[in-house]
Amino acid sequence: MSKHHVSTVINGDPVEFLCETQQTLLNVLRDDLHMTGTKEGCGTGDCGACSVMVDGRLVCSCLVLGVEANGKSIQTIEGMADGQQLHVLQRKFLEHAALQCGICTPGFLIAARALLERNPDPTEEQVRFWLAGNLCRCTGYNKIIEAVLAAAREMRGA
Amino acid sequence: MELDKNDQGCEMSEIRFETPQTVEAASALLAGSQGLAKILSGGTDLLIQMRSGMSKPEMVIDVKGINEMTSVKIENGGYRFGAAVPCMHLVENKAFAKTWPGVIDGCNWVGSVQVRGRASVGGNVCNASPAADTVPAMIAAGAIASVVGPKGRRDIPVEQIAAGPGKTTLEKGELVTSFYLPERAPRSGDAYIRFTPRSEMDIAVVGCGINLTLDEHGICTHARVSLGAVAERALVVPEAAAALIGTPVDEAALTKLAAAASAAARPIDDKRGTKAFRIKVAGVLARRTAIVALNRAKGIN
Amino acid sequence: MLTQTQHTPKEMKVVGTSPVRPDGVQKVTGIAQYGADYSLPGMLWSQILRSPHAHANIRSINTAKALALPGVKCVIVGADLPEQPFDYVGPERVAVNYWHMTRNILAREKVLYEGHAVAAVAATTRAIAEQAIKLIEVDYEILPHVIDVDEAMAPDAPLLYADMKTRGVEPAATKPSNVSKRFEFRVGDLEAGFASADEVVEMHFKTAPVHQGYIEPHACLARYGADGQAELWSSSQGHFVVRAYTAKLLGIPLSNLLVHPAEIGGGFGGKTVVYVEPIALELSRRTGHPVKLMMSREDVFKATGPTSGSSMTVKIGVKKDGTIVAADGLFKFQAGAFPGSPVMNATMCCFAPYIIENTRAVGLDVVSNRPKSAAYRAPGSPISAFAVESVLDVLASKIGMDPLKLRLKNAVKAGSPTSWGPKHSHDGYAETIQALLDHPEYNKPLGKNQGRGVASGFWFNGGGESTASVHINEDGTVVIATGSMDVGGSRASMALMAAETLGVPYESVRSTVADTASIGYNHVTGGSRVTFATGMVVVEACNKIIDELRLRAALMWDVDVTGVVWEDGYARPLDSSVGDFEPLSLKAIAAKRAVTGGPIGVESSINAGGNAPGFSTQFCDIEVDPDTGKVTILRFVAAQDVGRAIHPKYVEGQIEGGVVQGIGWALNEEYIYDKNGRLSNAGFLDYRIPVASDLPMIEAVIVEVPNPIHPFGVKGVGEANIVPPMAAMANAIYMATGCRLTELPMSPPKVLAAIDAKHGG
Amino acid sequence: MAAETTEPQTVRVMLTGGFSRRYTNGVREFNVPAKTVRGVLSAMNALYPGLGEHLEEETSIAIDGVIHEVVYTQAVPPGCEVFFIPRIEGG
Repeated sequence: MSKHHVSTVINGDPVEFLCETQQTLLNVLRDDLHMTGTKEGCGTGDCGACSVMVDGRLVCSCLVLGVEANGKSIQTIEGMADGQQLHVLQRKFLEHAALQCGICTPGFLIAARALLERNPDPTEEQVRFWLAGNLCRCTGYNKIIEAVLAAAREMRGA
Repeated sequence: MELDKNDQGCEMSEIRFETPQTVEAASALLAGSQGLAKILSGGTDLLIQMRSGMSKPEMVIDVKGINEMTSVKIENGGYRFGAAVPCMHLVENKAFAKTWPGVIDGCNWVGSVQVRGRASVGGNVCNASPAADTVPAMIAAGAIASVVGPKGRRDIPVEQIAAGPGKTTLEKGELVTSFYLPERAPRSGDAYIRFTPRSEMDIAVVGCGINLTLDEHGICTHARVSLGAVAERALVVPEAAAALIGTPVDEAALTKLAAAASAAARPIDDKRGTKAFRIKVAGVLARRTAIVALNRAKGIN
Repeated sequence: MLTQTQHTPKEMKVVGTSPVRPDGVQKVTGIAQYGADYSLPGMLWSQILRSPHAHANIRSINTAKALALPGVKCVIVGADLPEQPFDYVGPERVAVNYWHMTRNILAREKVLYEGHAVAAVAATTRAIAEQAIKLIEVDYEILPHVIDVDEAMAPDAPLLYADMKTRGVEPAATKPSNVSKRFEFRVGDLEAGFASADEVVEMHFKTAPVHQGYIEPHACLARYGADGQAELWSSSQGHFVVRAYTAKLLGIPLSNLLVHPAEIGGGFGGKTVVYVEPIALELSRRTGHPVKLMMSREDVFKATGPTSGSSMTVKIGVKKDGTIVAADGLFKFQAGAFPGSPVMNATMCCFAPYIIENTRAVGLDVVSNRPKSAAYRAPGSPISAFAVESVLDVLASKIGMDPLKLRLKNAVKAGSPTSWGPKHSHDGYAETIQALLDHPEYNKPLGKNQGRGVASGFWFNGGGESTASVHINEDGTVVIATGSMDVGGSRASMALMAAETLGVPYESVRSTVADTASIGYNHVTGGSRVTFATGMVVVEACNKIIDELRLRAALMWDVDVTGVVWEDGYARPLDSSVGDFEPLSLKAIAAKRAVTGGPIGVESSINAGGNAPGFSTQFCDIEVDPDTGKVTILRFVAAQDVGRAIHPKYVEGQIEGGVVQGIGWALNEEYIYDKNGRLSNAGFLDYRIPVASDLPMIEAVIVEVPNPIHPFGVKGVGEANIVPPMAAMANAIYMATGCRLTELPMSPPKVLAAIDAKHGG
Repeated sequence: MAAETTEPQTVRVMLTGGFSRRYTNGVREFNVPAKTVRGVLSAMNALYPGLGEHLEEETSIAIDGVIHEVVYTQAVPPGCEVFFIPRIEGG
């Protein structure tokens, strides 16, 4: 079957791939581009494990078609650290023990960064509601919320 | 959503993907399609239906390249916004959010932040779920949908689009391109409240949208009340509106409103709530929604 | 916080600190590889065809059309796996019957629940595999089905197994039924006990089955070579157990199967069994290609273990002074489609926190047309505790006693009797109650529609088989390896205990999880056993290596080994009589390893005993919306005796996570079946686990009453915390509304109905 | 087990109701001479041939209340209570 030729930019690098119409961006990232840092927890947009940024907008990559990525700029967990320099959120997640199994962590980090870019000084309630689309079954969320608030403080230089 | 009885082969046959640049081109593609053709705006319902096999389109039409469908603009003092505008764009449009806070309430309850970054009011309306969060607010606001089809363009009130779960009144080749919200009268306020077991990430068990206008004495001169998830599609409830009009939206009016809302509800038992629960909560929410709308009309927040 | 440990904290240099976990950076950068993240060249994709029916005979399966589809390499059905003998083997709580297990993995004569696997395909692409399963034609003879546990016990109930006779009843059962097994534990004289009571309360309860809800669906990659050597990359709570089950089910010698521990995306008990591994490996054996098999979220809900739903009756009698004099419980648990619910644990845990002279606990293991239950965090205990802790709350109000004080009055301590026989050998429960009585918020007044509830819970914790190795690298740094999957930071706690024992910094110890060919057997990461049992063997291995290091130092100094001691990471002379030697660091000794005998390393294995139980006592403040029945949690405080917190932040994390799972269980989580026995909420949208915005910060209170048998006093932390929340919430809802809810989940429609019934309308 | 050749002191062995109904016709208490778990199992097996296997496979033991896995070399102090209970598996 003939496939769509898609030209996109992922974590700043130009990337081209072929995909069928029904292939999701998540499938393309994981199966074809071998970028497995983006996780699949449900495939229906209910868990947030597959969160990525598309043209600066936080989305579930399981609810985006691969072909829609054409001409777009995509950011995934693989592009979050600057070389060996972890993003503040990544560091705070480690310091606060904000992950247990870690499967939800890439999605939480991408979503939390999107929040702090819009709102550098969120309240605990704002963090909880922004992250409501990211499920974590291990932590009860305490330490994730603490880590995000701590990262916000550090990024504000507060 | 017609369930395709004959599974064999359809997965393997390729699905056409089109990106028309005008509403007329999109309509022509819909009109010319042999099998099922689906409009893709946010895709937050369509992709799930395709994954589950509930929807097997032979063509997917991505309308996000069409300016009318993705823009928000002022038109004769009112707002016109594209059917494919993501909910988050409206939420982040401060002027719009200030004018139509109830519509924004609805947008803010659609899925998660991730889902709202894609999901559109047009998709929410045309997916025709009885529980769609933006619909009662849009109905209460008196939103008019602009529909383009083979016979040209027509305007219809939002409440006339859904026919029942997953079914619309749109004809072959028609698509909703934009919505118009009329100029706001002074001392007007709207609100949408829904009930869900969780605080987020849920489908409305009951939803209520109310839009009202007060005169300079604080008497309600205009009201529209809409209920979601209590019937096969979102309801307009004139009796509930009548309970408010001519009153200062006081306790007596709110009690009448609640009774009228509960009386209008004709829900079913399903996995998300019981009939009895929905009927009672419809009244409870109507009362709570009216109070928020009233405060917004009075400029109290 | 109470702390009474055999080491005073200042003796500890690294144990009790919370450093960054060794595997942390990989997990925040997306590098860590979970079950679905592995691929191999030439890999095939697999898909499973699942039953649309709750109960049906399989007349025939025609795979011809699927096999004819280009790209399809293989299709297997149940009969393509080796038949297994019908025999219950192993301890009765988890008696494994491979005849059942192979049929749960791929159905044979019958399908027993919607989602039951019927056939599996291997194809060159995911899309072709998905298409191929639709081409498999199965001829079903649909049978009447039964979902509810009480209905499954009705005389006219459809039978899942025509020949199943209840085990554990006397006289032996003559007629077949859906009741697989009966358990009973009793002590004393019930009648006399109840006769001596001033207040007796008997209540009936029902709980819904709930899923472990791990975010990572089951997934594996399998490779079977022409030489019979096979490899699995699999996400599980125990790769040795995956090896054991898979090898047995496929008839492979253990030495031919190497299982790599993929990172695990949550398990909570649900990943102690196999579903996909034998299928993927059999497909690989038949095709000669690596095969990848991943479940969808819908598959996870429909075909993997939730824990049991239940129907329970509990009767307890107390004296006016609060003394519990008798307790009787009947616990009927859904096993799912195959025998093996955790009801035995439920009967043993339910009265365990209390000194009661006269008790009886009867458990029934009942099959019905739903997925086979699997272990879930303190399996069984939270279910029976919901009933017992609710009844105690009613009794406390009847005699006008504070519910914590009632529990304190009857709390077990070392030497107290148990309902199953031996005496308790540890304190710790009373300390958790006292921690809450001392909590500043416990006596704070509440507002309108608000309530406060308390409850306690017991879990045995675990010991068992573990292996660890320790190697001193050439530069004097340390590598430790265990075979215990790291589900929540155990690499860090193992490194902490090793560093403390060796007297070296945490940073100089590399802590790893080794595959089944690189380390000795480790039992699953479950039962709250790893920090206790695997920690114990890590310490033992470190002590052995210290002896070896002393030996090497003695050789370097040319003195007798008795003259060498190990202190703070250095070999030192015992005293001046030995000689005047500069202390030798690991680095210095490692530098001389060759001339002193070669590489320095040891492996230790144990079957750890002396595990001590975990107790948790919790209180929550909630507010009920009287018009909608919605419950909002205002505060949740959870005290747990962990013995000793090795990595306090991960200990807190276990408590916080367990409580929140309990909150989901209490308020919203349930399986909703339609009239055809099909699950109608098989996804995270309608199977409602708590989201961040539903919750306040959970307050974990770590209580430390050390276990003297563990070198650092560890008891365990993973499970006891999920036992109390359901009853604590029900008790709080009662205080807020005056309505006693006896069915889980306590969802808004149920709460509102109760409120309306109370107010007549 | 050279230790077993010298006459050891006795320990009190207890079974749960379930095990005693299944394997010992309801008898729940025994006094047997043993210094280790191996000795206990041998003594019980001598009383009820085959019982040793069942106990090894199905139980954990509480020695004066402290729960242990069944391990032959585990010492049983003179006069202690050795209680065979069903083995637990967690999540």
